[in-house]
Amino acid sequence: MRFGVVVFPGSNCDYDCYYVVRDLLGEEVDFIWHKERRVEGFDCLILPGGFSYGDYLRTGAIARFSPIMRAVSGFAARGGLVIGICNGFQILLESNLLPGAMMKNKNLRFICRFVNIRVENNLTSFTNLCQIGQVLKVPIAHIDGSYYADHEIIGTLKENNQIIFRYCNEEGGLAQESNPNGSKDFIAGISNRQGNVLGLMPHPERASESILGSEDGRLIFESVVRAVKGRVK
Amino acid sequence: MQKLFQAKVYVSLKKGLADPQGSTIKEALESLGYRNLSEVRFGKYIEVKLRAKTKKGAEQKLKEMCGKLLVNPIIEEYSYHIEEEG
Amino acid sequence: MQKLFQAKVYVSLKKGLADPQGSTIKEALESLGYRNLSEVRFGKYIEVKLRAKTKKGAEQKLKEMCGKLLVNPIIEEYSYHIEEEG
Amino acid sequence: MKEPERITLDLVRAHGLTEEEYKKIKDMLGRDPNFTELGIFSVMWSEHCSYKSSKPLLRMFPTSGENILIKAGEENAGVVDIGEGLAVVMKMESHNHPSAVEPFQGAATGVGGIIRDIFTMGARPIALLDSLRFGHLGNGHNRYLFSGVVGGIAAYGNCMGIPTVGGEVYFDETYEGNPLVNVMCVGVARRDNLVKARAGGLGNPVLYVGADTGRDGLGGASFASRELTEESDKDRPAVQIGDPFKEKLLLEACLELLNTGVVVGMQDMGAAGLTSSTSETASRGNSGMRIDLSLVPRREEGMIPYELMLSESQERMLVIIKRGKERETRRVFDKWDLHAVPIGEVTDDGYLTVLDKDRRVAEIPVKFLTEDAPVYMREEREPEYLGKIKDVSISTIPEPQDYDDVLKILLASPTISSKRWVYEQYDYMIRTDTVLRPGGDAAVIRIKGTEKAIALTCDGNGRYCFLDPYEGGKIAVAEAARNVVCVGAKPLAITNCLNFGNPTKPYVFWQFRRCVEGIADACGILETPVSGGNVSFYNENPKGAIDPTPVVGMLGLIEKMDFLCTPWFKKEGDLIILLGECREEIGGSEYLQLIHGLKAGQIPRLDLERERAVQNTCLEVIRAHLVSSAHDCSEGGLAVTLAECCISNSGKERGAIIELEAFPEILSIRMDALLFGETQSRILISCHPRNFLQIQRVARRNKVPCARLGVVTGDRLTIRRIKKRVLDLSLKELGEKWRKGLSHGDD
Ligand SMILES: Nc1ncnc2c1ncn2[C@@H]1O[C@H](COP(=O)(O)OP(=O)(O)O)[C@@H](O)[C@H]1O
Ligand SMILES: [Mg+2]
Repeated sequence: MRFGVVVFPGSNCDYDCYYVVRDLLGEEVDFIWHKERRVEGFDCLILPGGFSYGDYLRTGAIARFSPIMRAVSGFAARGGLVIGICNGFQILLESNLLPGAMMKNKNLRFICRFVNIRVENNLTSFTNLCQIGQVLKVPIAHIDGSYYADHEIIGTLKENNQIIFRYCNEEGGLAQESNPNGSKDFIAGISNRQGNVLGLMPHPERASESILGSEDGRLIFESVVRAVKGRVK
Repeated sequence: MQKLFQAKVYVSLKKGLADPQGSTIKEALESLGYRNLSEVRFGKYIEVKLRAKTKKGAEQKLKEMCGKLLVNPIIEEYSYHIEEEG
Repeated sequence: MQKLFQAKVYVSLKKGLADPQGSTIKEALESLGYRNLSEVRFGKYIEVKLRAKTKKGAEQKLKEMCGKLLVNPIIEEYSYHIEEEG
Repeated sequence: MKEPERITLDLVRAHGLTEEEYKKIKDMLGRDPNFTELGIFSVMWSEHCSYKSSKPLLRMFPTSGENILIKAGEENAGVVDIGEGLAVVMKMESHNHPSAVEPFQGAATGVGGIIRDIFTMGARPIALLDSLRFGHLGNGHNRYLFSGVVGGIAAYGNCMGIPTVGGEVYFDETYEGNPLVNVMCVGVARRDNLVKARAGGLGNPVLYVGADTGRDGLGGASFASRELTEESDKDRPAVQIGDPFKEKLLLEACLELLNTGVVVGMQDMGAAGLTSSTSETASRGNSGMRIDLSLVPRREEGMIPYELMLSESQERMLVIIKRGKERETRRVFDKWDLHAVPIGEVTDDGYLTVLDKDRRVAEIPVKFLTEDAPVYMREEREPEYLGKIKDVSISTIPEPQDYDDVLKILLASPTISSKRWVYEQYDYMIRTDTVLRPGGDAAVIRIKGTEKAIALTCDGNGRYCFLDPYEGGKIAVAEAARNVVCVGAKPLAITNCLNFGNPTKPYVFWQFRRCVEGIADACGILETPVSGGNVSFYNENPKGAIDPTPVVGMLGLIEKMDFLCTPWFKKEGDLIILLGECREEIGGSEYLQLIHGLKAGQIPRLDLERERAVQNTCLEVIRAHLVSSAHDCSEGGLAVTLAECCISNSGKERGAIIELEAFPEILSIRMDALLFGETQSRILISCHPRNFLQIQRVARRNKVPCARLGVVTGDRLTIRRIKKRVLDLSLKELGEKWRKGLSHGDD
């Protein structure tokens, strides 16, 4: 199968994602420059982390207008798999491919550390190798990661099982101390209603090798591979 | 003939949303001895100089820019002030 | 008796300094088709509600706060607007 | 700004040039310089660019070695070979003064500058480290500086996608009003991809790339000129606003351009902007250069040649390409939405010729600006304070009643406590190569596609150098090397940043000389040549010069990933062993300062041969897989080191029981000196009991004392002497103190 990693000006986790797919998963992967207008031939698109356009106005606000985003939207509408990680998640929010918005972390500082997230829904193409309630150890690295949506949206997210990951403690419990950035309802990752677009703040590509402290993030990429290859069969 | 307009856009978090930056500044001011504060809110200030034929036209464009890019209506609200550059 | 004043402080980078945020936003607006922009500047907008006996007093305090905390005069300049809360 | 009509002596002085220097300029040129030329000379002959006070002494540094590919001073940064066709480029630089007035932007632009120094050479920056010094945190302004500086480094480094993997922070009143912000950047390049900052090839185009030129930091490298600026002061702030987004584009575009093979030379426009980049590349290339200022992109109207030449606007590069390759070049920069503007060409007449359209505004032989700049041997005198404070008799210092308390106070002091509050604001994991994250003795970055990793750390102790600059200089190198050894790396080379007061004060210059001698001697014996560095003078506050503060950045190589070692205790039942010996040395210690309020005494003496033996022993036993952990003994002494070994692996803390009779020195040393003295050349290791004999054998062969102190066990740190408790604290208590020293619990 073939992954595409979109490169925006200011993306800087692009190569990290590329490396995981090519070197650790052994799958095909290409970079896609943001000025491109087509995404044919890809099975899954990754919008990587970083600081698109410096995040100078709001995170993801300017990148959402990149030429490639129209193609990404079309791809998503046709059921293509899209993962937005960190800045990529923020871009998906600004593009309205996912509901809600990001606010500053509650401590107002950038936070880089390993956190625990709990798998809330394993019936997606991104989590089919996980157990419900499984705790994954994955790092975060952001300053605008406090997920916000109003009551109504949160309600629909819950109803449709769109909350995919929640911040939790090591045992999987939801405690305020283990919500690193103050996200509503401990939300660390959500999907769209159809379940083919995932946005998450933690960086699974940084937790895909034991030498880096965790391999849990790999489950997400491997789930995608399984979903795509299963579909082909 | 186009005229030059100076627009000022004030973006703040929607009322009702927690504003940690505002509260942090408030606390800092209080610790400096300013005790009579009832609220501090923190937002963005964007100055845009644009050319248009009429003030109406300029205003129209400005609102579009706010709607499309400058403001995220999920969490932010804005007001503005626009006048012809003298 | 103390009255409540609503102050608005507009902070921007001093003229002459690079304003990367402003220029990046300008370019983004231009690529969205807004070609008639001559300048975009990016700054902070701070709302402060404070109590004081007179408007003069409130203004005085506000200026102090700007000087001490809200503004770094090395790189920033500011203006403000203050009025009694109705 | 308007050009003054005449060049007066006042104007010359306002440019920081002396009368003699001005006369020299006139003699060299055979005429009076014009205003633009005066500006050009003033920045190129400034301390910052010419190293006029430090050059003669810096020659003492050993700069060559088997791993050195490009020596210090030859290019923007030295280059170290790490095998397999790969080279490491590293450099450290200060941004102290800008950070003092605008901590966030000052620190941010400091990061931007040092990153450019690295990718200028064709290397991809892979790591940043920051060495910081502030006054005490009790003072609100110092807290503002501290959080602003950390925020600025985070904002710039994170946005660039370069992990900040290490550093250090000290708090001491000497830095009140003059904080130190030193940032080190490390890059990796293929050896054959390295670029030189040289202009060659008659007629080759000179391109200007990056941000527009404004009136930023005009002449920041040379002077703070009241006379000149009175009325323009407002629009001439000394601090710039960083644009990491633009720099990220520059970085990617420049590295991409290098792969096309069209680049002849490249140099960032740092201090003295266009002036230094044009004259230095021409000088190194033994060529000349002609540029036309009317082509320079600018942010403001009405800028005169003087301003364009001296501006220090950030995020700009000068690129010299092969003639005829303009189209390839434009394609790359267009892709990244950057303008690359041809502003001139390489000549062969040895002159820097500056035009403004048809008008010739400056014409100076480039060597006048570079190699022929003045050099001084400053006057030096041993400071009087040394006589007074050196001899503190230990017997007059009361021994503490309660060692539990002392350890808790030390662990909670901001200088010793956990730096998590700082490094968690830095993205230290990006690039997925940070194998050992901040919190260890040194950071370890693997090199993908090889078995190798590099280890990085920086160190320096101003208090030591204040009390004994020679020993302090030595210790800075030795401790950095020791830190790198503790993670399993062989020390290869250093870079450095020397932060001192005003060099025209004889005592400051004496301090400088002694520090440089110490560093040079240590580098010689430890075989870690100096690959580059930076000197920051004039660090003063109203009380006088800051403590002399050399900061050493060390690069180590881990040839095989499985040599990697970490500092924390791991297994119940492991033995705890000290390599090295304890002496009665509490002079200059953190303990003496914190508990007794004394900044005095003879600092620990460093025997470089012993140091080398200890490091070799440690490296050998790590590489033989005999040890479970290794941690160097530094500030706070043995007790703090033990505590750190117990608690620094958050979530996996391990207790220990120490029996002091195990020390041969126990009878001759005071308890406080034993626990908190900072004797050098000591490393605390832990190992499986079955490996102890073998470790002892290695130590004996290297003539290194090796004592078994105790065992890893339980959930307390207990220190006993003949079965009597000296110190006994739960890991929970220790951890809480240590973790909250900086964060005060706010998370
Ligand atoms: N300013 C900083 N930036 C990043 N990491 C830091 C900083 N200060 C300290 N650290 C990290 O915290 C750890 C402890 O630092 P320090 O107490 O100075 O160690 P040591 O005494 O062994 O040199 C190290 O891993 C160091 O890299
Ligand atoms: Mg240290």
